[in-house]
Amino acid sequence: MMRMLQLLNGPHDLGRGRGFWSGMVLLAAAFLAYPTIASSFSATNVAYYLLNIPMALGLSLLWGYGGVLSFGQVAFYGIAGYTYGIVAGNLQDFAWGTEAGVLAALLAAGLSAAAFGYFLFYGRVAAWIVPILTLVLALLLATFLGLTAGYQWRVGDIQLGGYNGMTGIPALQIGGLTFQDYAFFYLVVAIVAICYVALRIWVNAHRGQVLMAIREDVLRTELLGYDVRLEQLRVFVIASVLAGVSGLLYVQWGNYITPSAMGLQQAALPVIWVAVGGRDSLLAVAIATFLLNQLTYILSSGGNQSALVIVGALLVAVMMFAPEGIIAGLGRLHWLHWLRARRRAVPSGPASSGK
Amino acid sequence: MTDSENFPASPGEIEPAQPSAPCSGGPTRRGLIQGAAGIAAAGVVLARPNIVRAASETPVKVGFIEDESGNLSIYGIQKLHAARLAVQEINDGYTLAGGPVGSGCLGTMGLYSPTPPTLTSGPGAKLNIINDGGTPSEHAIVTADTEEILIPSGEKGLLGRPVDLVSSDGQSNNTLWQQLARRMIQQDKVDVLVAGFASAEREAIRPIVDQRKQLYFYTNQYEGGVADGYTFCTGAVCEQQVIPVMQYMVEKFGPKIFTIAANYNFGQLTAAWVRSFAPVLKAKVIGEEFPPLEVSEFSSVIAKVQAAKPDWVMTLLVGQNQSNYYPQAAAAGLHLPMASTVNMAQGYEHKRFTPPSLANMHNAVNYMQEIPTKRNQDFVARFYKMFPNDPYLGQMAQNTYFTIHLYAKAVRLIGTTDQEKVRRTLEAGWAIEAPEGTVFLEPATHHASHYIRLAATDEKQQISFVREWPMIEAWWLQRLGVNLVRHPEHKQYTPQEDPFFKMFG
Amino acid sequence: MVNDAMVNDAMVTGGGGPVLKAERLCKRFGGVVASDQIDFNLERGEMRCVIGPNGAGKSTFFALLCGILPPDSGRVILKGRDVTHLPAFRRVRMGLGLTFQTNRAFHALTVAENLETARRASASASGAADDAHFRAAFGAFDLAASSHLPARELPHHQLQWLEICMALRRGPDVLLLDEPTAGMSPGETMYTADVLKTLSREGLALIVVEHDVAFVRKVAETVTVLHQGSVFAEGPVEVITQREDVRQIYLGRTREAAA
Amino acid sequence: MSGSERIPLSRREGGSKVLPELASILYQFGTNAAFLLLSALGLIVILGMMNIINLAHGEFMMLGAYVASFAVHRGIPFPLAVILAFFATGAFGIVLERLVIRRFYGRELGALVTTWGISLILAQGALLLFGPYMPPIPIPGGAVSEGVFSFSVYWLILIGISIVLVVALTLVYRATPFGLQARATMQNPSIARSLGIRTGRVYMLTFGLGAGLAGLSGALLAPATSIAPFMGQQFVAPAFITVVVGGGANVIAGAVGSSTFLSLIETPVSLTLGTFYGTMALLVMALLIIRVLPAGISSLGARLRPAVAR
Repeated sequence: MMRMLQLLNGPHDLGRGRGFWSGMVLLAAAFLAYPTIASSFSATNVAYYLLNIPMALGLSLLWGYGGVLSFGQVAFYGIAGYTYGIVAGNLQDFAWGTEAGVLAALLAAGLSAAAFGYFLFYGRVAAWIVPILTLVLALLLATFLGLTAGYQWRVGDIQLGGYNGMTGIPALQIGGLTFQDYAFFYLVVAIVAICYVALRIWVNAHRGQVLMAIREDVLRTELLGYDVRLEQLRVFVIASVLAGVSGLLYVQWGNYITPSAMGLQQAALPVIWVAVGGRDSLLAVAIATFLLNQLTYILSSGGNQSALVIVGALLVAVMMFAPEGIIAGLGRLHWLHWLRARRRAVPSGPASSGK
Repeated sequence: MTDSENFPASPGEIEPAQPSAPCSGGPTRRGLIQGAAGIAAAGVVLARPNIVRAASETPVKVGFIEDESGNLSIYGIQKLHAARLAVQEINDGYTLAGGPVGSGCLGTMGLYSPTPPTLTSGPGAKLNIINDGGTPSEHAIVTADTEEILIPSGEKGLLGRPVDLVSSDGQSNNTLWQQLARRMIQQDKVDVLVAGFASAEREAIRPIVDQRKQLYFYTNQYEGGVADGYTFCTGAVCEQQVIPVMQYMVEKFGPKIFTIAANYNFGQLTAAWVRSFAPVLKAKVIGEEFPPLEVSEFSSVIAKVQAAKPDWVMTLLVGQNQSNYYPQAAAAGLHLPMASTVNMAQGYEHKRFTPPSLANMHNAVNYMQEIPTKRNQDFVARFYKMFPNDPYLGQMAQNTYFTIHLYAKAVRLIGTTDQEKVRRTLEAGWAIEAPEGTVFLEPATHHASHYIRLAATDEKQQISFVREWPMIEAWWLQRLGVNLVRHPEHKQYTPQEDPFFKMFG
Repeated sequence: MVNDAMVNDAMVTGGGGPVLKAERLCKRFGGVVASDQIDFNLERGEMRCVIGPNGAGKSTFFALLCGILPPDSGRVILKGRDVTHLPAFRRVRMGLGLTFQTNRAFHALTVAENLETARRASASASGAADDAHFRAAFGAFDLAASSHLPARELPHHQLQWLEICMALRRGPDVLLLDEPTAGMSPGETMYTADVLKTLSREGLALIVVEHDVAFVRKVAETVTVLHQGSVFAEGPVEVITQREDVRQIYLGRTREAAA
Repeated sequence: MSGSERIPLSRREGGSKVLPELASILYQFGTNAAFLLLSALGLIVILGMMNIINLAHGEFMMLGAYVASFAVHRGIPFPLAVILAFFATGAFGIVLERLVIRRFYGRELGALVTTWGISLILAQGALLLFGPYMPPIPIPGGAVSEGVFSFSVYWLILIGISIVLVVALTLVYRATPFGLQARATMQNPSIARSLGIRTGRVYMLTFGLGAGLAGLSGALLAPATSIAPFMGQQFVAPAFITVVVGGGANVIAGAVGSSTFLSLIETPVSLTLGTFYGTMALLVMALLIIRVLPAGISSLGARLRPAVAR
């Protein structure tokens, strides 16, 4: 337990120490208290800004910590969403039907990622081919699902629905509780918190170090005796299951999914959130995902057509001037003092005494 | 804000409004609706006399979502502008002629008849697939002959309140559509929602509409089949467009049909209509091609058409990429007669494409700005006075325009914006004098009958209307036994659920 | 896991003979022959230097031994087992340790984390005896004090030392070092040589690919000279460094490069 | 300029039925290959010479089409408009390279993400500036017929143009001083720099050439497509598939090979099973090639700088 807490407080993300974690607890409390002052509409909207965070965290793990860029995380988002729709839709009249849907969706996302990742990583393709191929996978899936308009495309009682998408996807039910409105909001907050804490422990634990070792130097890591292919496949599957979690939450939110959830523009968004936040900081990515989702919604619901231009410009500017990300950059500024103070406390010797 | 000078006579003082001329110029269905106008059918329709109240601060909110940017914006902006025009006219004190057609008949029928009532036939009538077209026959309706369709409503605004158009841009993004629909319903608390271009957008927001019991109008032409108690579809559907155009094409060019349809819901379903009704018209579909929406290079499709040697081609192509088919086919020397239900009336391809890409194209439309009637020319003039730089005024824009007027009429009649009551009022069955002609809203199916015209292009892509059907019902849902008044449901039927279509695969 | 178990068996059974052996290794890139029929034997506890002018094929040979490149023909035998078709990480797990010419410790990780990463590379744990090499080097290089610093903050020579320690962390039987003293001051170079010699005396087999003749003289007993992809000469260090033909290819090339 | 006249290719009445069928298949094969090649050309130059994966490639093609549409509707003849599109897009590419791209040499993934951002800006920006569509360009040339089939003269010309472009590119890189400098820079930038080659300038011109070629292709394909802000998207997938399958040490030969190969797959599948399966075959084939022929990919990958991770 203490070890877990130590890892949680580990160095491979922004923020450490008592002050930081008190802040995080306050933030969580603020989210928990939010529905008491907000309408169910606002809560649902905020839930939407939050529900993409697991996918973004997964991409941060994959790209920021592991050095493998994927443009196709939305493919696994979609796979999970569709699988849940099919399984939960067919079983919704049975006890544990929607839970079976959740399980099936996460399994589908994980297994498909494992199969696809096997080709990518065991084929040892060049680094730049991974994003292109994952993008092709997403577009292929979107195209395929777009063609399932016909009546023959049904699984049990559920119609895949082609471009119009799959409608009437049931909300998650546990016992007598249906996760809608406020209950759904709490579900999302809880899942986001769990994902963040778990991933923060993970990146500070041994596997996380190996991941960063691979990002720094694939060959060096391999020549320490690590099977880099396996490590990359593992993190790809984790990231894809996290994308699946977001996909699951998304279909609960809208009771609906279409192939465009895997389209070209949707595929761009996770990369933008992660890059703008700062890809090697989970916290920065989570904050950026929340803020950028909100920004996009505010811009576009105000009838502003330049949302895409603004988001695109933001991405280019970040890549040019702050490649480590805006929020991570700001965060590091703030923590710099603290770090320096800490370093002074460490006995400094070897640098000078080495001969 | 436009000036009101371009409108017919300004209404002097505001009088206590009558239910604006119920049935004035409305239809009379022989044997069914005679004199119905006078009968205030109880309970439902005229429960409260209409009273003009003191001007209230709170406006009547018309929620409106369309794609003003992204791929579909060439349609969305037309629709937005038409909605603005309608709201402007309502606020200036005007309304379209029309009223409840059968307060004593259809609405009541909907409530009490075991079988769905229709406008053309009473209970138990036979499936009447095609109106003969041309002149109104014994069985056709008597349409209004008035050309002055914009008449004073007796008040500025609606129930003494101004009408506000709350509009948002869906940006062709389904998730944003859902967010916006929720915002309109839960936060803005709109009194009515008018929204949706692509079927995917409609299907994205319909669950939200149903959950919140929101009165919702979908004004687009579409593949048909939506049977939803809270949704009214005022655009034309397959049976109103596909069969008339097929009938004309088979008579004029021959029985061998080649279908090229976009490989998605609309294309697949419409192609099923073509395939299934060809035998009824003694024709045959000799080839079908379903290019995906992403495809923009059509040489193999063109080669297949050439090899099959059809008499004419049914093109059900959708979107930017697929519109490339026309110039490519023309360049490849494929000059077969073409029929469609999607082109020209919405995306004004006949104006955008260089001739002769779209020469010899035929489409059964319920509206195009070229319709040469006086009532339409007046409408077009009003529209371009307000939006002088707009490129086209199309079918969906007209549907949006009369739909908002229709809603206002129903509210004025029932005297409240209470959505449940307005919905019940609309289920009385309404006629409205739209720019296209008289349109009937059918209670049982929540769909509209339309005045259908066959538009054909010449070598220079000029439009002429070569045949017309003054009233075609949306009869397919009736055939399936849908009666939303008695049995509200919330689904979309597909042709596969109809045994008739199953015969043709 | 199954593979690891098999590997362990191989380690047990593979006593006797040379610890690392290359047989007729060939590798060509397009028209260039980088390795030409190289035969090579390394005994347990031996310290071998591989020298040669630029372009002699030292790096290719190194890459063939550790499995970064697959050979066109020939075999690599590690502790009696044919590892020619095993990927690099499996050879490492069998007891091969190595460092690179350019420094490649993980700069974002701390010294402790670097070593931890190296230690936990696979489930097959190493014996306590092997751990002795690491502890000896770790002590000699005095890295304990900087455990909590990120590697990027270490001075250059300490980074080199850290890498050697990482390579030793899992207790390899053979250590391959590619120019371990590149960029070090003469004092640092000699200190490194001393430490390596100590390790060799304690039973570790070492191959050092080097340039620096002073360093080679100090550490090596046997020297292998590569030239144009093949073994040009091999023998005791005093003999080889005196041979005229060796000096010629070496110095000749050096003069060329300097020109 | 009118597409209505039909010139019979063969005067034989009721001649063999095989010849027109064959001509039709060849024509489709040619148009498919030309489409793939034109889509990929600019991308391939930039990727092959600079290791920059340009995701704004489709939008460069859109720019070319826009320039051509502007020009044609101001009375400039179409061939001149195409050349104008080449130079205008090329100039835009050079500006972009100076302002943005040059910061990303050696950071492939950074360039990938940045060019994606640029593509969003260009597409939506074009929508905001010029509205949802541009006036179309009429397809030049008429049609020739053979049996029941007739073929667009313009597409026949396009097939010819793509061959000419490939030959011209090869000549530029084999036989001009710029080509020599470019190849030297591509192989080893630091040595090239030490030999006095201004590698920055070479990169700038290469990016300009790639952008210009994209614009040229966009303008050439403009008459056959509708000219709209998001038109670039339709070229992205085919272009990247062509590039990924192409690979090989010689980028131009790779592109020619892969576009030929892919259209060999696509054409028969489209003809027998339908356009949908043609497109699917293209995508599946690309995935299979990548897995089954790791040599193709690795030879492509080996030329990239060893920075595997970033």
